[in-house]
Amino acid sequence: MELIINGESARYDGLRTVSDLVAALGLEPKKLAVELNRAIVPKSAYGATPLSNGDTLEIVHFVGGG
Amino acid sequence: MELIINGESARYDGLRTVSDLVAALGLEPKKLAVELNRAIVPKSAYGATPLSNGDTLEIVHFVGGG
Amino acid sequence: MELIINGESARYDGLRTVSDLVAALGLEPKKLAVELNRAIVPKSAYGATPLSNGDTLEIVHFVGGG
Amino acid sequence: MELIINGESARYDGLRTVSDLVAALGLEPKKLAVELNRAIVPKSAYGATPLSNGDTLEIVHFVGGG
Amino acid sequence: MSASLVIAGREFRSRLIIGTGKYKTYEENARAAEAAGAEMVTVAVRRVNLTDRDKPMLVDFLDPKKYVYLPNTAGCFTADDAIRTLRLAREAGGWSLVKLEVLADQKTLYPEMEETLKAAKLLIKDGFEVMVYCSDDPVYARKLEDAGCAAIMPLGSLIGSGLGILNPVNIRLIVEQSKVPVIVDAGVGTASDAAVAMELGCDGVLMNTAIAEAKDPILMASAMKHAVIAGREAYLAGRMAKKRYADPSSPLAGLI
Amino acid sequence: MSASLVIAGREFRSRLIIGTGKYKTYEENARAAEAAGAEMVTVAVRRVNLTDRDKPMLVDFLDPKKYVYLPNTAGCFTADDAIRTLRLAREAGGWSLVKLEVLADQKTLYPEMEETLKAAKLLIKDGFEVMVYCSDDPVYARKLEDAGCAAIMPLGSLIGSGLGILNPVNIRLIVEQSKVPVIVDAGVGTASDAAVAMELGCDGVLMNTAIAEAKDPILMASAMKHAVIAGREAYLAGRMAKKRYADPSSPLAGLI
Amino acid sequence: MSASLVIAGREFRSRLIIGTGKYKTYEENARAAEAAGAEMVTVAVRRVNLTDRDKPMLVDFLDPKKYVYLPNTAGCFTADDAIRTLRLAREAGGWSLVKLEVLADQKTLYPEMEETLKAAKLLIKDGFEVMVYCSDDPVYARKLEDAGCAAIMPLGSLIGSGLGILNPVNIRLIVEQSKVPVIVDAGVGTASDAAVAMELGCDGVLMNTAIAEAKDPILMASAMKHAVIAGREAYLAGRMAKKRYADPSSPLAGLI
Amino acid sequence: MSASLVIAGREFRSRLIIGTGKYKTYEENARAAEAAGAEMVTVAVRRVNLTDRDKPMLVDFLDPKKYVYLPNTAGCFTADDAIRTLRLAREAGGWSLVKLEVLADQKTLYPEMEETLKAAKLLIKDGFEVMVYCSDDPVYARKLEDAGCAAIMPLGSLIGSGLGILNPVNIRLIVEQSKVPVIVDAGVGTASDAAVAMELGCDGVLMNTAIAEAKDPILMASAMKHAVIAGREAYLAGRMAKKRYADPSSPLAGLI
Repeated sequence: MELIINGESARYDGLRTVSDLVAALGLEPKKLAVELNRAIVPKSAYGATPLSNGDTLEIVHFVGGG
Repeated sequence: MELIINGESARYDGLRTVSDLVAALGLEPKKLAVELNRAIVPKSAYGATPLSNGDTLEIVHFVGGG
Repeated sequence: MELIINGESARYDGLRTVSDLVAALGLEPKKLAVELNRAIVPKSAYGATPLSNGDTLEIVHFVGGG
Repeated sequence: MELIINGESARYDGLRTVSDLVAALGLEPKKLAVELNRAIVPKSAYGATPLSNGDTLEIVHFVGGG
Repeated sequence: MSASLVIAGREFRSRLIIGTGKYKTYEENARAAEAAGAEMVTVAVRRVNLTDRDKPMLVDFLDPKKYVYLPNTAGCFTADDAIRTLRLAREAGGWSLVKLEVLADQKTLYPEMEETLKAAKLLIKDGFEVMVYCSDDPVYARKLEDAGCAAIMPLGSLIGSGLGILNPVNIRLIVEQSKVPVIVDAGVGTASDAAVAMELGCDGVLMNTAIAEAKDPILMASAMKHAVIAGREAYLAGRMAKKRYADPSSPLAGLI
Repeated sequence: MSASLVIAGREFRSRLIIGTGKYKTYEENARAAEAAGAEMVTVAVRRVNLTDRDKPMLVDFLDPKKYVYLPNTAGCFTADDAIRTLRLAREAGGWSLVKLEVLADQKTLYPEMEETLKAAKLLIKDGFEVMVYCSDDPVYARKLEDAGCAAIMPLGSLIGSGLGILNPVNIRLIVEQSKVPVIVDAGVGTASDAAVAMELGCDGVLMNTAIAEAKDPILMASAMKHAVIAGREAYLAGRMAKKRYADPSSPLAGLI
Repeated sequence: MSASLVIAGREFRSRLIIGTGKYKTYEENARAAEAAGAEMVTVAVRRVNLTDRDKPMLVDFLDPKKYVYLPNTAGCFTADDAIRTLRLAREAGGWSLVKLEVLADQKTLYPEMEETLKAAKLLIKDGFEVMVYCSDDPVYARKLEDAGCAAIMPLGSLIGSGLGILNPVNIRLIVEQSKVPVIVDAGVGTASDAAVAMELGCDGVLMNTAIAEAKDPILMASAMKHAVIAGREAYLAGRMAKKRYADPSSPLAGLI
Repeated sequence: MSASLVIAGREFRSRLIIGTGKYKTYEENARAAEAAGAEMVTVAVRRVNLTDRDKPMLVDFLDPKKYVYLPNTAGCFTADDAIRTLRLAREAGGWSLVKLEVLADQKTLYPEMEETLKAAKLLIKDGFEVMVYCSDDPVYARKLEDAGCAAIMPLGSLIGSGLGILNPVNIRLIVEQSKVPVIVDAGVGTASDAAVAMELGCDGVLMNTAIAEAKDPILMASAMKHAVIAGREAYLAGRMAKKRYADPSSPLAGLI
């Protein structure tokens, strides 16, 4: 399936939910925030939030800044 | 007839128009601006602008200011 | 005997030395400095320094100052 | 004759006085000041002031300065 | 010398605009305007005094044919009041070049920028040429220029405070970005303050209290005339670089 | 307007004295002096160049009949050098009004006050009228005046630094105590600096680099002329008081 | 000593908030935070780097349990971007105390006050506790406080400029009128700047570049800790009056 | 952290020296010294009061074993008076580290530099270790150091004026040239002034009025302790460069 994550488009297969994606990317959920098609996905809902072809996601975290 | 001019209410008799009023007050029209019931009265229209009982007028001019 | 101490002239009787004077004035020698006729008298020499009529003394100590 | 003028030593022949020197150098007397062996020579005395071998002279004028 | 100042198509040789408030008499005011070499003066719009008709009149001392009258909205705390005041001013004077100021409170007389921008847009739509008193916020200055204001007039410091140009960096930023004239309005206390404003590249200075409350207003008016010219010429001339140590002015060569 | 400046019995309408160093050409220098309205210029005393006789001469561009030449001792680091230099200057020029400066070191060109006072006393005894470059130490300024100096000339900041008037309090103290003219010498960088010096009550300003090293020296010279007048008039006019809050310039009465 | 700083019900002993940008490493950043005695640090919200997963993580150096993370919206030029960023921040961090900044342009990073106020209102409605970066316009500061902001954070000068507190009068006016904490954000360049901000009565100071770009950031962080305490205590202690002349500290009586 | 301050071989951890004049009571004075973390205090030498023997004594509140007493010559207007006073001080206290000040007049208390240098030379010949109050003239500062003074103590501004560091350039020049400690003496009015002095590279600050005349002297003493540390550390840390425009603290990369 085609996903646009943080502005980069790529194929991701065998993923059903945001949980699957976060796991596949090897990310630590509790330090993240995920936006799916402009709507924030609460951490509690990762497992229940399906992904479909063409979805656009933003996955962000905290970095140093002034 | 009762007129409220510059916040002061008073009786003015034998006046039909703004021209009459300006003349009665002994004012020099070309240095003034007149507002009748919140609408500006052009100098050219003083003669054609009737006054009626209870009208509110503002008559202003330029003074020193910063 | 007449002595001028710190600008004030007064009679002091039965005094032979600076030691006698310091004692008579009830002062604590180790916190003082004494000048006799414009010459400093070392603490060690108080006992050996005679006073004579008309001597001028300055007796100073430390006070608060900027 | 050997003269040291403005720090430079050179031979000058057929000169008897400061006047001769100033003329020989093609200088305009009234814009100058001349010092001979550390003593100022008044303009009026140029003609009467002989030069001798080894004399040291300073010849100065006004230049731009702050 | 520096070219003339152009505001809304009008050309001025003088870069000093003065107010007409706080003078002991209109006569002193007129002499100060003369000494300042001013070509434009700000004026207020107020009710005609119907009880005492013999009060001296501004126009009898400062001839509107000689001085461009710039009606202001001093005392207005809302866009509506300011617009109403300027419409009356236009009717009274017959011209559309005005000074807009919408103030936030009596204590600071600081500009209320939201209302000021709102009023500026409405006045410009209504055909006014708006010279606008504003804060030294360069972003708002840009909005006012984009809205079509004829001149941007940031405060140097609070009206009547005489504290000078408190934030030269913001004034400099406004000057760098503006295509219309930038005129420091309010805050100048003495001549060097006016020179500093002009050295930052401002196109002019507007002041009232600094002249009117000087011990000798006429002489201070002349001082300000010279200060504005001095600052303008220094800006155009391009100042020397600052140095950490000394640099001799006389040649080192040729010392005896 | 402000009365004229009197130094050692000589009267000057201009309160701006300029140097004649660092200009690209004597011709530019002359045009700057003209634009500055200067009546007095400082000059240095240097050896005649015997090898190249065709070098342009200062006197051919700045006529000593038009400008009072003020010989200085720039480059002198001892009282003896300064005195020797000024004796030559007197012989060359034929007048006794001079500017004394005895410097401490090449890096700061700061005045060497002990040597300066010593030289001043000897020169005055020898009949010179001494305008003296000095630090802003008010005590030494008093000593120099007591010694009979014709003018006290404290630095605003280091020669050629353009840092302006660093210590206005000391300059003010010197002005308050002095009976002879006080002229800020050195440190002025732009027009407002000169205005500030005059607003402190100084009788004049002496500058060189601020004009000579401006991008346009002629225009800066004019700026300085106006700045000195502006500052002088502002000082005489008496500035308004500073306020912590605002103070309206337009009447509160008669608002619609 | 001075009581603690309370922001949105949270209590802080330290009045110094530091940024976490521009450090050579997160490790240096952590040591600076330690030396500064900071209890709150600003952080940015950025995309996870999916290609390089081994990059050091902020949270591994500055423990969110030890330091209150204050997510900011640096880089946002519209209210919408800022709101979207802070909603993500709330989801990532799980808390609602945030620093709002909506900037006008890349060159000045000056706050866009209209958008800032708009964003503040929406965020507060959405349950955020908003510490707001703003201009030193006291009128807008009042609007932001009226809108319910938890802290008013005016700039001292442009972000990263190190020019200090350019307009102490406006900062003073904001302090005098505010009931919520006033924290100078941006502009501090060295320790005395921070002391000046606190002496004006500010409740705290937020800085990043002054520490991160010092030659020795750790030592500068300690300097800033002391400067903020010094300025706070001086404000509370009430400074001596300034005098035009001298006033001896030692008694005149009893001189020999 | 910054190493300790060494004066004439004595080592001090504190860089803040305080005076003991103008306090309401010696008891308040002692608490201020405690809060300031001072290790050295200046004291005056005055006649013992022979009529009223029950007056409180300085030594009973500030233990000379705990605080190094630095006898000063406040009130002396000639070298002779100062020398006579310090000889008495040495006899009274038994130590030779002293603070020399020879003043010019009661109104400004400005240092009389000629007399000061003369007295310094005589005192050093007589075995004293002289910390010398002086003007900010870098040339005289050099002479005093060459004469063997143990510390150079230029004024920031007039004694008791609280006007701060009026001429940072001269203080900087003195710091750059001195091998002995440079301690700003007089002029500090509030904490940021002390920080500024230290940021210029001074080795310490001496003050009296700024603490004694604060509304809360004890709290101000603590403020000054922190300010001196802050300024010292900032000087050692090396401040960021000033910039004309903004410079973001958060990364531009990774924005959503």
